[in-house]
Formats: sequence, C-alpha cells, structure tokens
Amino acid sequence: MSVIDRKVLEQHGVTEGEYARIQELLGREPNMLELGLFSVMWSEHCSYKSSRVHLKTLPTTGPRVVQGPGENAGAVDIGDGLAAVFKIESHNHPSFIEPYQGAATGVGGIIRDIFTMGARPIALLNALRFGSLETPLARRIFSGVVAGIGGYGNSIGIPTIGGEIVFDPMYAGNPLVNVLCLGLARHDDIIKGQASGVGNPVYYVGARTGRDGIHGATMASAEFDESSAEKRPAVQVGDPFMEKLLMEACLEVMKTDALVGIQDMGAAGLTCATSEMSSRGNCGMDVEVSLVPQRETGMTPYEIMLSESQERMLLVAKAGREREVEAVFEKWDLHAVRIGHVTASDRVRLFHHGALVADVPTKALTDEGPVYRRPMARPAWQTSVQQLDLGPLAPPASSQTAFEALLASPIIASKRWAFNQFDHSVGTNTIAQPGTAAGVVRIKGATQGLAVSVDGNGRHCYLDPYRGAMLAVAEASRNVACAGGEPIGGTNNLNFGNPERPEIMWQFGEAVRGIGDACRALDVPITGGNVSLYNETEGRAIYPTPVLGVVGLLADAAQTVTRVFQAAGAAVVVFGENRGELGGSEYLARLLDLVQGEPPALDLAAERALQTLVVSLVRGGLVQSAHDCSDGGLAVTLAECTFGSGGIGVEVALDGVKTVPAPFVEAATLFGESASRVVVSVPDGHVAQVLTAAAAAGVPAQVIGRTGGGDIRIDVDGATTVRMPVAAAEELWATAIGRRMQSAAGAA
Amino acid sequence: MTFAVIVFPGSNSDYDAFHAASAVVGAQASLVWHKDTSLGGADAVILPGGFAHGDYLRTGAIAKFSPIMAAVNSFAERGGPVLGICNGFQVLLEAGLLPGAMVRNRGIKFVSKMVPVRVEATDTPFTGACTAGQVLRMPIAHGEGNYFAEPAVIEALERDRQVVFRYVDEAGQASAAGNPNGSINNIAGICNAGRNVVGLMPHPERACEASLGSADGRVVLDSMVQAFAAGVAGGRSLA
Amino acid sequence: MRARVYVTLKPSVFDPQGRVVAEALHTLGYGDVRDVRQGKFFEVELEGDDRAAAEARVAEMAATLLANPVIESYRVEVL
Amino acid sequence: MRARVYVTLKPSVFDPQGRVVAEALHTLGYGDVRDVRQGKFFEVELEGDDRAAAEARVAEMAATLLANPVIESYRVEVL
Ligand SMILES: Nc1ncnc2c1ncn2[C@@H]1O[C@H](COP(=O)(O)OP(=O)(O)O)[C@@H](O)[C@H]1O
Ligand SMILES: [Mg+2]
Repeated sequence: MSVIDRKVLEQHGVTEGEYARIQELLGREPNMLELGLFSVMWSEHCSYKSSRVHLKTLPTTGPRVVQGPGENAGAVDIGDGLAAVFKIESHNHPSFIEPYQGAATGVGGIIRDIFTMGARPIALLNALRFGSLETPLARRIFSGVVAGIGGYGNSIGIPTIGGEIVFDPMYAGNPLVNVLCLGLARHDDIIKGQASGVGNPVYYVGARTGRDGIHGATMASAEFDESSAEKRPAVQVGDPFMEKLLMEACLEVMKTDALVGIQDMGAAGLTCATSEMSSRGNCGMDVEVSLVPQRETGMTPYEIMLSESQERMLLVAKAGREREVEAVFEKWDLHAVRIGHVTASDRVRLFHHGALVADVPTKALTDEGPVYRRPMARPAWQTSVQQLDLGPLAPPASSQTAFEALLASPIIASKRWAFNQFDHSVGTNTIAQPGTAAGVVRIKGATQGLAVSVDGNGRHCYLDPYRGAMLAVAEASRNVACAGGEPIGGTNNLNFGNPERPEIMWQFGEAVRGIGDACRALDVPITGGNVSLYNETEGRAIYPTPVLGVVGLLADAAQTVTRVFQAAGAAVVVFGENRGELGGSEYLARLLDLVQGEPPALDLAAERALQTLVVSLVRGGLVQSAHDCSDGGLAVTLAECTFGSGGIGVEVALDGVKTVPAPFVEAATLFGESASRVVVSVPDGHVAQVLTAAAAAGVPAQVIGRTGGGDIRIDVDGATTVRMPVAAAEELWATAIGRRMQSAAGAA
Repeated sequence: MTFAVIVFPGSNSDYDAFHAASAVVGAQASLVWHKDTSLGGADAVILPGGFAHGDYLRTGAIAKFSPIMAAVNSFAERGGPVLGICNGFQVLLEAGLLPGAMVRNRGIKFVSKMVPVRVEATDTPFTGACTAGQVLRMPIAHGEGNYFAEPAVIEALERDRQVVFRYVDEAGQASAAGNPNGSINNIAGICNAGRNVVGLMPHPERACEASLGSADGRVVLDSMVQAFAAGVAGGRSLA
Repeated sequence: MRARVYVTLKPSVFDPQGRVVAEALHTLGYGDVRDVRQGKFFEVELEGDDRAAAEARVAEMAATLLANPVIESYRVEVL
Repeated sequence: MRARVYVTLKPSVFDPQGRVVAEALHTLGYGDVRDVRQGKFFEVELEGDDRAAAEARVAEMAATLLANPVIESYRVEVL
C-alpha cells in the first residue's frame, strides 16, 4: 500500500485539514481505499461542503410535503393518497466533454432517483445553456445534448414535456444540462434509500461495474484544465435499455413487500450507496467487493468502490424473501447478486476475497464531512453593471425591426428544433404540447393534473443574484399558474462557478437567499435539488444560474389553458404593471449588445396575488388562454399568443411608459420585461367578471385590445409601432434555430 | 372482444395501447409477456411501440425471436388481426410478417410531432370504420421510420392496395413536404396480402382522446371492434 | 478466436447517415468528397480455435441476427 | 479513390450495443460467444488518385468529424 503523501491527497482533492479529520474519525491512518471512500463522499458533489450552510436556509416544509430534501427525491401530496415525486439534477461537465453521452447519462441518473423512491416516472423537463449559436462548438454541443436527451428518455418511454434553452457566450466553455424528472407514487408506496434489519441481504443489480467515471465525483467538483485527461474513460456510455429493465424490475419488486430499501449508484457509486443507505438506517453493512459483477478484469476494490458505471442499483431485501426478489429480476433478464448484508455495527466494512480491506464508521462518510462557510464578497464590478443610463443612447432600430430581431433571437425563438426530437406523446398523459405552456400531464384514474415548469435567467442573476433568483422562482411558478396549476413544490439546480472565489460564493449566497425569500412568499417549499459548482473554464465562470423547477397542481386536468389564442373576437387583458424596465432585457442584449442595469423589480405579494388570480380564472373557465410575460416583453408575449392558433391575429393599443427617455418610450413599452405580468384572452361575456376578480385581488388589469384579424398589430400612444402578418412572424420565430442549425448539419 | 397487447422488455407504449383499447374504446385488453407462448384466446393482437430489446442493433431485430412471436405468427396465418404500431411495425417487418424494412429517418434525427396521415384502404380490420381518403392526425415518434422496399415490392404493394396509410401535407397531398422521414411513396403503414396484418409508424393509440391533441386515432381501434362484432354476427370468428 | 462481420446497406438503399456525413464534410471544406456510405461491424470473440468452423458459425449469426437481408449485405472475416 | 474509416469505441468504454447483441446470440444458442463489440465504418469516395494524399486527408476527416476522440479510436484504410 503506497504512502499517503501530499501528492496523493491532492489527487484525491482532500485538503490537509480534511485529512487530519479523517485520521481523527478513524483513530488511525486510512489506507488508500479508505482515503478513496472519504475523498468521494467528502467531495463537493456529494457532501455539499460549500453550499450546505446556505441550503439549510431554504423553506422545506409545508402541509403538502411528503418528503423533503435528504432522500433521492422530494415528494408532495396531490390528493387521493397520491404524491408527485420530483427532482432536478445536472450533468454539466460530462456534457461538455461528450455532449451526447453526457446528457444521456444525466437523464438516466435523474430517472433512477425517481423510480428509486417507488414512483413511476411520468415526465421529464430540461433546462439547457449553450454558447452562442453562431459558433460551431455551441451548435455541436447543442445538437449532441439534444440527441442524447432524446436518445435516453425516448427509449425508456418517459415523455419530455417541457424545458428551456438559453444561448449566451457565457456558457461557451461550460454548457449547462439540468434535467428534471417527475414521478407519481401512492404515499404508502414511497420507498426510502435506507438499510435496516441485521442480517438482511444486500443486493447489487444492473450493469456490470467498469472502470468508468472513477474520480467522476471529484471531476464534477473541479475546474477543467488541460490535464483532466485520459487514464480512465471520463465518459460513461448510457444504456437506456438496461435502465428500462431496471426501472420495470425495481417497480415490480417494490410491489412485493420483500424490499427494505433501495438506492441508485450515481455519483460516488457503490461507496455512496452503501454508506448512505446504512447511515439513513443507522446500521452497518458488510460487503464482499469481489462479488460485484465486473465488466473488466483485474479491477481493484478501490476501482470497484469508486466506479461510476451507469444503470446500477443497490437494494436491501428482507431475509427469507430472497427468492422472490431474485425471481422478479430474472423475469427481466437481470441478475440480482447478493454482495453483503446489514450489520448491527455502525460501520461499513469491505472485504476482498474474505480479507477486510476497509473499515469505516458510516456516519464519518455521510455526516462528518467538512462544512465550509466560505468567504463571500460582493464583486467590485457589481455596482457598475447595475448602472443603466439610457440617456446618451439612441434606440438602434425601429420597433418593427427590433420586434423581428427579437422573434428570431435564439433565446426567444421556438425551441421546436430541439423538442421535436423528444418523444412528448408517449405515456398518453401529455395534455399540453411542448412549446405552448408549462408541461401538463394528466393522471390516469384521477381527476388531478400536474403542471411543471423550469426557469432561470443567468443574465438577471449576474446583474443581481438575489433578485434574479427570486425572479426565477416567480417565473417558474407563474408559468404553472398560467396552466391552471397551484404551485405546490419546487426543486432547484444551482449552477455556479468556483466557490473558493469569494465573489462566486457571494453570488451563491445571494441566490439562495433570493430563492428562500421567494419560495416563502409564494408558499412553494423546496423538496430537493442539486448544486453544481466549478462551472468555469480557464478561470471564467458562467453566469450564476439557479434553475427553478416548480410543480403545480391542477384540481382537474381538463381545466387548463395554453398560451395560444383560441378564437377571434376575444378581449386581450394584461394583468400587472408595465414599468418599462429594460435592465437585463433581451432587447438590450440583442439590439444594443448591452448586459446592464438592474433586473426587473419584483413585489412578491403582488406576484402571489397575480398567480392566485390566474389559477382561479383558469379553473373557472373564464379565460381562453394565459401567457406569462417575460423575455422580449409584451410585444413578444402577444406574438407568442398568436403562434399555433392557426393565424388568429391581435390588435392592441398601449399607453407608452413614461419612465424612460423619450427615444426609448416605444422600446420600453413593447420590450421592457417588468415581472408579474400575464396576458389572457377573455370571451366578451366574461370580461366584466374577470376585471372584477382582478380588482378584488388587487391585481392591475387592463383591456388592451382584441384577438382577430391576420396581423399582429401594436399601437403605442396612438401610433402603429409593430404590424406583421401572424404567418410571417410565426415563420421567423419557428425556424430561427433550425436555420442556424441547418448550416451546421453535422456528425451524429 | 379482447385485444392482446404484447409486452417486450423495452416496449414503452404497451400501457398506452392497453389504456386506449380498454379505458377509451371499451374493449377487453390483456398484456401478454413476450416470454409467454400463448395469446390467451385474444381476438386481436397489438404489437406496441417502444424499443423492444433496446434496438441498438436494428429496430425489432431481436424481438422476432421472442417466444410469443410463434403464437403471433400462427395467429396471423389463421387470419387473425394483428396491428403493429411504430416499434410493433418494425417487429412485423423484421419477423417477415410484412414486406420491407426500416432505415434511419432521412434527416437522421428522431422525429416527434403530430402529423396528418391519409387512410388509403378501408378493407382491413383496422380501417373498416374509416372513410376512404380520410385524414387522421396522429403523433409520430421514431428515429427509424423511413420505410424501404425494393421497387418491385413497392409496385406490388401499390398495385394490391396494401398501402394502408400515407403521410400527407396539410393540404392532404402525399408531397415531399408532408413526408416526415423519407419513406418511399410517403408510406406510413401497410398490410399483408391477407390484409389482416397491419403495421404503421404513427401512433393511433396516442390519439384517442381530444385532450391529448387528437382523437382521430380512435377509429383504428373502433374499426377492429366493429370488424369483430360483424364477424361474430356473421357467424365466423376472426381468431 | 475473433471474427468480424461487416454489414453494409445494399447499394439500392438510400443511406441517410452517409449523406449527412458527406454534407458535413463538404461544409468543413472537403469538397472533394463524392460520396460517403456508413456501415457497421461486429467484433465477435468466440471460444474454440477452428477457423473454418468459426467462420461458418459467425456467418450463420450474421444471416440470422446481425444483418437484415432486405436492406443489408454482410461479409465475414476471421482474424 | 475510395477509403474506409473504421471507428471503434476505446476498449475501456462500455459498449451497450455489443452487450445486447452478445446476449441475443446467447439466447439464440450461441453460447460460445464470449464478447461482442460493435463499431462503425465509413466508406468515403474521393476525387483524385494520390493514395498518400487521400490517406492523409481521410485521416484528417476522421479526426475532425467521423470519430469522437473522447470515446472512440479509428483506423484508415485506402482501398
Ligand atoms: N439546491 C438544493 N436545495 C435543496 N436541497 C438540495 C439542493 N441540492 C441538493 N439538495 C439535496 O441534497 C441531497 C443530496 O443531493 P443529491 O443531488 O441527491 O446527491 P446525488 O447527486 O448523490 O444524488 C438531496 O436530498 C437533495 O435533494
Ligand atoms: Mg441522488
């Protein structure tokens, strides 16, 4: 056994302080295998050592919370004894190295987290960030990631019902791939990732273990550099068929009561699964490592324990019920292999051909990890980027030109190039077509439906991480509200740079504070999430990018609307106030190449009132469509309401906002991104009732025009600023991304 | 009547077909595991969508060796109605129950969207309730739905009216613009010479309820129920 | 023993993947590429060491499973 | 000129396709199959008739587009 010196510690990403603590916990020097176990369990990825103190401040409880953070996924009650089980997970670094496989295995990982809970996965969503679509690298990564997400999710038969995609040079060297999976379980059927019952057998099932991903957990926690090279395959290849077998077999085993607990082997593989399961059950575990099915010859216990091969599960069965469990797996052509048993001790003990090779207190691995309160410092540049002085500037183009440029902006343009590669109809539960609303699924055998949205705006968070994060929460829950869903739970993926840099840590702390405040105000408990740090290349961090996933409950799945106008001759009503805020807007970025100013203000009480109002109007059948106003402002929002309607146009007249210098009045009115606004279309007979309800709720409401005609026409202060046939606008918007990708038809 | 829905390990639309046949259409339906050897007296068989055995090799390539396929074969030989949807169609091609083969979509990407499909033949058990030329809106979701057969085979299929479904554009024409995957002659579905075995790439079972975006596909299952009722009324059993 | 089975689409079958690769090569500046066809191969590790037997056996696997005779042809090579 | 580029997953990289084919072959009674790995190849038709130039050029295509150096290795053969 080689000596553990400074170099070895460095390779393991273990600091000297951490090493001292390991020795203290063990009461001796660890051997190399034990050091490996600590290194992966105490990595940023698994221990949340930099983020934990902040995450603790998030609201995680509520009457509907069935399972908060701490298990493989969170769960909220949706009535009739049912629970929505969901979580979001990132696979950013692997997707940069190998976009297809990185994204595919990311999907695989989050699906396992959901069925591990005893829930059948029913929907997927994703939040993606790439560099500018004008660059070949970004197109290649985008193309590979989309194919990978489809390649995995489609095969397993879980519909991808929504998501969001942003292109920005800030993500050129570090794309983001965040995937949310939603599952459905009966409360009584929820299973925990816990071991218990001394003598109960521990089974390994699924793909054989290879040398892949060793140090994967530490890779996800370290910046890229030129040398993050070869040695072992850093890329894992997904096997969706194996995952499908595992999912069906596990769900079937769970129906027997022969199972005690189960957990997938994700980050830190077998090490994480054995120690977390024992830790949750306050027991120990003995494992004979040589029994682990192996894909390659000559693997050492170190490699077996640290491997991150995909599609593997660890489960604890009841003693005496082994045959039942094994038979189910055999039915699915899987072989459950007994590799150990639960012990009364508080230690994980690993044996190799009978010899004890590691002996570690369970809680030392799972609970005694370092917790850092890393220094935070507001960046020096923060104040200056928040200054926005429109005074000396002139609007760069006519409103019509700006409108067309925004419709064709990859951030705003239809994402159908991507989601037409995702099976969204499998499962026959998808109520809203992707691209028309939050993802909405019905629940067979029940009346309820679920609406889910994922949202984040890195640009806003860069300008003000606290407010940007609040805006992300507000937008995600506003989106589900527009579909008629009452927001009942959230999950978050925190994508940030290197936490050892005080400015990054400040962004992180501010964002978490923002999420917490917004979630408390909107009554959206956070039931889980994921933290992805070190998102930087060569010292350049991405925008701080918290992504929020919010689940909304529809009392009746049939009572939902999309953003799309349903008929000509309806009144168009805007809820909320247009303050003409251009700070951090797509307009400024796209047309003036300016990322500057403060993101839109957010009044959480007003936001809550708006969402409650919209949910009740949709449920009451009073509105025919509802659409959140965000990127591109009111003009783009109105245009989007006409897309997919078969050419139903819209004519509106707006009062110009007066808070900006005169040359910017039109732009601010049309393209300003003030928060807490929703556009609805209302049949004439319901207008009075809708306005009365808004007044009662204290939500500003204004009839701005009517649906109909074949044009999108927007007048500001009596002058026509934007006028375009719906068909032409829709063509521009629908094909913008496809046209950019066409030129880049590339490798499969 | 009873539909038997075959479940391969990688089937993913088996429950969708089961749900459509039972909860929506109101027929009986049973799920039959691919390792079984009997169809349990079913009156019609559905091979559902999915990725039967992962389908990394070729879609449907391994499924033809599943034990249940012997029963499906002899059921089909006796004139029993068999419907292959998407992967089920691919399995029927690989198993030789229908002529031709699938290659990668022309654009090589997976294509998932609602498409218009024209009914070209109403004398099969799965299209009897359609009107000739009726256009149905149904989702497609596949990476390998580009139907290919040698020219002589295509000629025979057209001549013998074995093309049952064709992709069309919004105007109802079988144009290149209406062809989502490059299939020869816009072929979306075919039947065998006996007309009792039908395969198609679009998913009628996913288009049986208006809330899902289309209820047009329901007529495919309704046709079968009607054909069965007529067959029983006429004193002959299809099985 | 190790054998390889090469499977190609028959010339009469349009090869979408080959075409996309050819187009991508053109975009990358390889204008002199006339055509690309994509095929696949299987490397099969077998027990035993009778070359002729192995060849026959692998040919059988190719005919039964590895290639679809409607669209593909194959060639077996024992290493 | 015609050249072939053979692309295989690096030996350490897991090959799910090969795994499934091997298992199918076992089920079909080919118990003597120890392992299967699947690869792909590209047949590239080029203008010109300089073998050495063609080889270099195709190797370049392989490195840029046809193979993914992170998980695959390749071999070029001029016919
Ligand atoms: N941003 C977050 N907010 C709340 N809980 C979080 C967040 N990130 C992680 N968690 C919780 O921490 C726990 C461990 O994270 P997880 O991502 O599941 O680890 P692994 O990657 O090993 O699966 C989970 O219960 C998860 O829900
Ligand atoms: Mg997990």
